[in-house]
Amino acid sequence: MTLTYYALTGAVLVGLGAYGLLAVPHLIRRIIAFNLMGSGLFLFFGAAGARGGVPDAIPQALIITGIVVALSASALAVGLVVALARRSGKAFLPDDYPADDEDRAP
Amino acid sequence: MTAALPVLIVLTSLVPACVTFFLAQDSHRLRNGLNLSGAVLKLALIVWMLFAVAGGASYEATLPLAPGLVILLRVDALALLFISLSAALWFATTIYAIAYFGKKAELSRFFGFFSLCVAATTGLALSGSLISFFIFFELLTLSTWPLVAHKQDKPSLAAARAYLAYALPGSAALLWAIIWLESATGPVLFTDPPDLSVLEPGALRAIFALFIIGVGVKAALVPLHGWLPAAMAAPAPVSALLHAVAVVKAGAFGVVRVIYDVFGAGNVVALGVGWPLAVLASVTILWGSLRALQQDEIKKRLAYSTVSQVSYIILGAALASPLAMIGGLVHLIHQGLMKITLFFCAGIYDERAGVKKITGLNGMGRRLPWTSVCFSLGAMGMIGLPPMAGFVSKFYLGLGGLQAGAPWVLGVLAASTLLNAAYFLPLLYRLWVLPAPEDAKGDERAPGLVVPAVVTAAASLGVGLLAASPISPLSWATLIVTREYGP
Amino acid sequence: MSALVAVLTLPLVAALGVFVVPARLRVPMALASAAMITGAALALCVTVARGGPVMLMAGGWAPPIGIALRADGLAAALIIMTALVMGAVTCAAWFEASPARAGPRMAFGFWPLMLLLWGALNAVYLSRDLFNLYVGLELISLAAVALAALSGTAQAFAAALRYMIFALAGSLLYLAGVVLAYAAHGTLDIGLLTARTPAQGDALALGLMTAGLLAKTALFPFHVWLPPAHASAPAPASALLSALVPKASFLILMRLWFEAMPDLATPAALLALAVPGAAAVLWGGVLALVQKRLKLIIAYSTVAQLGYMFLVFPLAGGGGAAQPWAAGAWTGAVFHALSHGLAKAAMFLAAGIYIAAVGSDRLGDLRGLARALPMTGFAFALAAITLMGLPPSGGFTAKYLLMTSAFAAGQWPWALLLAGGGLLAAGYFYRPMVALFARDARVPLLRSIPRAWQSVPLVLAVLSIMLGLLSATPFDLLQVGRPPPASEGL
Amino acid sequence: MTLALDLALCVLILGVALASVAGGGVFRAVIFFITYGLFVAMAWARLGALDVALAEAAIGAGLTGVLLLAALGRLRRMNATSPPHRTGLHLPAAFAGAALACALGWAWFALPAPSPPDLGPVMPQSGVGNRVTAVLLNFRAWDTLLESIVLLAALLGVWMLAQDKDWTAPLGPRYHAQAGGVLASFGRLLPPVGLAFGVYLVWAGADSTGGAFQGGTVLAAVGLVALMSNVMRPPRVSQGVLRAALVLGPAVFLCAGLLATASGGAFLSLSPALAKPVILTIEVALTISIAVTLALLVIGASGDGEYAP
Repeated sequence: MTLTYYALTGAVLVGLGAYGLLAVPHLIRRIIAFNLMGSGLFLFFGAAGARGGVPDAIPQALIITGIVVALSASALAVGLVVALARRSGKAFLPDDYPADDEDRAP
Repeated sequence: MTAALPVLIVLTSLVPACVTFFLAQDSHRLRNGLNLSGAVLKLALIVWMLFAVAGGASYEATLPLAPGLVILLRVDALALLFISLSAALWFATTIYAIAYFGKKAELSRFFGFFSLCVAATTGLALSGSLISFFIFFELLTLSTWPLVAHKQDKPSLAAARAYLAYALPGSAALLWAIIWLESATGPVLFTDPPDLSVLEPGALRAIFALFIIGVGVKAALVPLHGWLPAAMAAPAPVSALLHAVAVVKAGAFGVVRVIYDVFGAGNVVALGVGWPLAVLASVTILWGSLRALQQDEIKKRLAYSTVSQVSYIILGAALASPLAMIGGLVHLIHQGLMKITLFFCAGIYDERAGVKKITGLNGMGRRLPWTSVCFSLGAMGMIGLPPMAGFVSKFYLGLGGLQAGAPWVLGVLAASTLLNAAYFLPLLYRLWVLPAPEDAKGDERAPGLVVPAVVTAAASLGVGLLAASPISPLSWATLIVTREYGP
Repeated sequence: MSALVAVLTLPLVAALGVFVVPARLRVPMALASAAMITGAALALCVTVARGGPVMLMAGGWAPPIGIALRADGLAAALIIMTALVMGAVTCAAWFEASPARAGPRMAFGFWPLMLLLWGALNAVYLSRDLFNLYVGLELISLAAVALAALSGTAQAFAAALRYMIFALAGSLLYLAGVVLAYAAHGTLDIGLLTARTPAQGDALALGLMTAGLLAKTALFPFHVWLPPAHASAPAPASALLSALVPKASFLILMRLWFEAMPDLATPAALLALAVPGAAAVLWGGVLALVQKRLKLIIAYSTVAQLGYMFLVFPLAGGGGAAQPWAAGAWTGAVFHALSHGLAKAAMFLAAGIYIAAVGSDRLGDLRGLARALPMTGFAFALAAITLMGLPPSGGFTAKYLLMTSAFAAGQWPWALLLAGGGLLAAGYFYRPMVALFARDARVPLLRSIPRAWQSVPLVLAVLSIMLGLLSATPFDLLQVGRPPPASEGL
Repeated sequence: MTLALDLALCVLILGVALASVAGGGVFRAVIFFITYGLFVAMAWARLGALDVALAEAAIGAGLTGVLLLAALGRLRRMNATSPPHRTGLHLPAAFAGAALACALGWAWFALPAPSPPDLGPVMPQSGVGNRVTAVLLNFRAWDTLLESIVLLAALLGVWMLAQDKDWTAPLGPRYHAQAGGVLASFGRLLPPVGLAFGVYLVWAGADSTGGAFQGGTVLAAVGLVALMSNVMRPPRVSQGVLRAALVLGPAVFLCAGLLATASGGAFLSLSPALAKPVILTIEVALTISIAVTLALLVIGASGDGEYAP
């Protein structure tokens, strides 16, 4: 029963994170949402790995790897948000890419 | 050797093409030498092969790409007929083009694509399977485009765009037809007609229609002919190439292949698709002539004349009777010789006398006598005056029509002859009868331009006069029909 | 040292190397390692072609405890294509990412990013472990996002962020499927999953993994991130992003649907994969028609061209896998991936030369450039021929194989799509060609372009044509270790 | 009783998660997220996964939280505008999220009985006693090697976001700690303690809870405090030693793997006799690289300090 709680919590976190990643405009919040989605998924995975009585070590190792990968991705994303804000003064994505802007190509 | 020879014949133009692209613009001698020696070598190889094939030899080379996708080069009599024409005319056109362009810019590009075009045509003629025919057909499309656009002015670019706009959907239709057919019958080899009974007659008719659309674009079959008159914006050697050496000929040749080597004449008759094609060809013949009548630019008039004349070949193939087929095949050669003469002359009038419109031809006969004689010979051939080459073709076509039980063909031929006369005779009248205007100028001091015209004019006269001799195109066409399609 | 280990580790070793060494050694080291990796890739291809698939158990542990790596014909073909593209990009970047031209930042960072991407791609091509594939995909995504942001403009940052959001969402969806697969079957190995006892949640797992990978492959309607990201990156980076990166996630899709869980490939599911592909061909083509910048045209063309690859699913998957035409469709789709990779990289590198020459890639500014830079114009034209699927090119071989299979399978609408897509491609590449070959006033070049640089895209474009002329060898290579259900045919 | 505790923990987790996605204010969202990380670490402890709990607390909550806070600080200093309006994606996004949650929930109940691979028989050959460490550094070492390179790729990506003019500047913002202030004293006190704790985590990881990633994170935190309190100068990209420290871990890892190949074994294989010393060597090298990488990831690209007060 305990495992089910955590698994379902994980499932809800994944849904919540997915919603945030898609719909929240502020980019820092989107990064938070991505982390929620990831850690919810890991929680689900951990609960599934603990079903056999003895916790399965492989999911745990994979989750640690996953946490580090998520941190790497978050760090790059945060860096991009700061860089975008420095260049454009905005902490959100302009709605549409100007397909034919006046800027010369790089 | 039997495998190497067809490849070698393609390489005689492919290698000069590839090398020419990388030559500097001002290395004229190297470029000209390369192209001319390629053309001579090709002619020599073909003559050798003519004798060998007449003696019963056969040549074959294959390059497998993927299952079902095999480039197969094979020499048969029909292929030889076509490549002899294109090789001979390539030689003449190369001499003409060297003189025509002189030392203008972008010649490496021009001659590169020009030779590539001929290589594609040669490959197409030698193709022994449908898919290799298609591959060379596309290569021809692509290598022709830069030639049409060569001048890079507005009309040329528009013409080039029109050319692609017609040719690419045509190719798509052709590929569609090929794959549809081959998915049911397996790869189609021209030596070994496929078993069509695996497909419904309805599907077969649709496939036939797609084939005709595909090759009909190049053959300028009405209503797919729009690109050809527009392409007269290109320089005269390109027109020669389009109208006589390669492009429309490739289309007509394709129709012949499709009818005789893919479907088989019997199936075409049985499916009832022969006579609609014959009617379409007849409509094209008449429509082209009527439109030619309305043009006052020389090259445009000639272009519409091509639309009309090429359909003689298609008419001959579509009627599917032996005599009609002889007429059609021999017209492949005859029309090529006559039309290239006319375009050479039109180019000379333009280059040497600055004349583009037919009104400018007044009194030209005395100022440019050699050119005007050649032009007149070509025009009379087109009209079909005996004993010119055009007469021979029309004679066989008429007989073939009767043989196929389609006497209305005689009417079409008669009407077309009248129309031909109506749009060519006024030109001859202007050349020889009307007086020249006061300020007329122009000369013929350009042997590189005039000699090729004289040679092709003489040839078009010769093939008519000597039609009965054993080495004439007529004899060869008869050989093809009796050997490969005869009962 | 076996070729497989070399292909796997050399790019990573080289990436660490160029990261550490002083500036003057960086480019020589990158060039030397590119040559060595290409040699190793070639050796691997020869080994696979001669002796069949090569297996490696990383750490000596067999699945389900360890990770298996396997080089079959498909992996070998993608590895050699990647090596060719990377080699060309290395040569182009030698000119384009030089400190004098691109500044010290790019001269430092481009090389390790490129090599990391190379290593990650090879790792993904070879891996048989679903979680290991996830780590590899993340490495690809991070390197690719960094490459997309490299030019440092606000547009590039915005485009890279949008790319990143799709990539992250895609990774997590994929990972969710992996989690479900492991939870149900206790293994992550593709080979062991083939022999699993089917479970209720398998369809969901496969669906989640597929959805994630589609977002990463930029299949319509997940394509919106691709054109801005590919168009705003520096040209050598665009070449990598467009030619190589989507192929990695597509390869995993093929592994999942043909190898791990072929039993779940119902006709409806396969159709659901191909229909967005068809929409991508049409929509990407239409949008490419209206762009005014060369790089955007090329990028939208990528959206369209990626769509063709998905025709493999209805033509070679599921119950149809045992049919005679499946082999043709399967090989045709991979051929398309290969020839698109070569041709698209050639195009972006050509675009990079134009931008270096005139400082812009707007079609209006490119008029008449073919005269000043004829080799580049020729390369662009050859690459366009491949992408239009005209003979004799790799693109044509792919199109022929796919069309033949479509007819043989009685699914002729796909053949119609292939024909129509080719015409659209002709349409959208016609405009840049006309601009390049226009006879306008001579454009003054900002800088002269060395002939060696000009020849780089030409070599790639010629390779994409040669792939069609010499397609028998790659065709045979691709048959090595092809998934069993599909090998009944031909 | 324990059931109620678990239920309460789950409710708390969901509550702070919801608050961090939908609550007001981005700063508060980050604080909620850090809290969330701590709760989740507790959940991991409840699930018996202590290694994961430690990793989640150190990396998931701690380091990610610091990263986000630092980013918010920079955004505030450059007066970046927040989004003017809400995007129109809410309904479809909510639908997609709900569908995803329901699908996973359903999948949980549809899972067949677990069939994990049995690590028992192979553990003696792994060279370490902690199963998680055995999986990370021996059975699935290829994953971990790639992962250490992922970290490097992220740092490289962050560095490349600098503007060209700032490229040679020191990395990250300038910190001005008051001499004799709390931070400065903290900065002198913490490093020795933290260093000891970090080294212990790595050492212990072989046989009980801990490991290179957890230890590296602690060391990174130490480094960050030292930077903020001006005990250490911010480094520059051009420093060769710094770059060497960054690649040390992956390089040692790769060398070990290639040496195994050269001596006739499989790539990355370890003979049982040598497994423990080799794993420890790799772990030490990885810890150094991870610590430096994580600290540098938080401080950001060069020139990020130009807006610092």
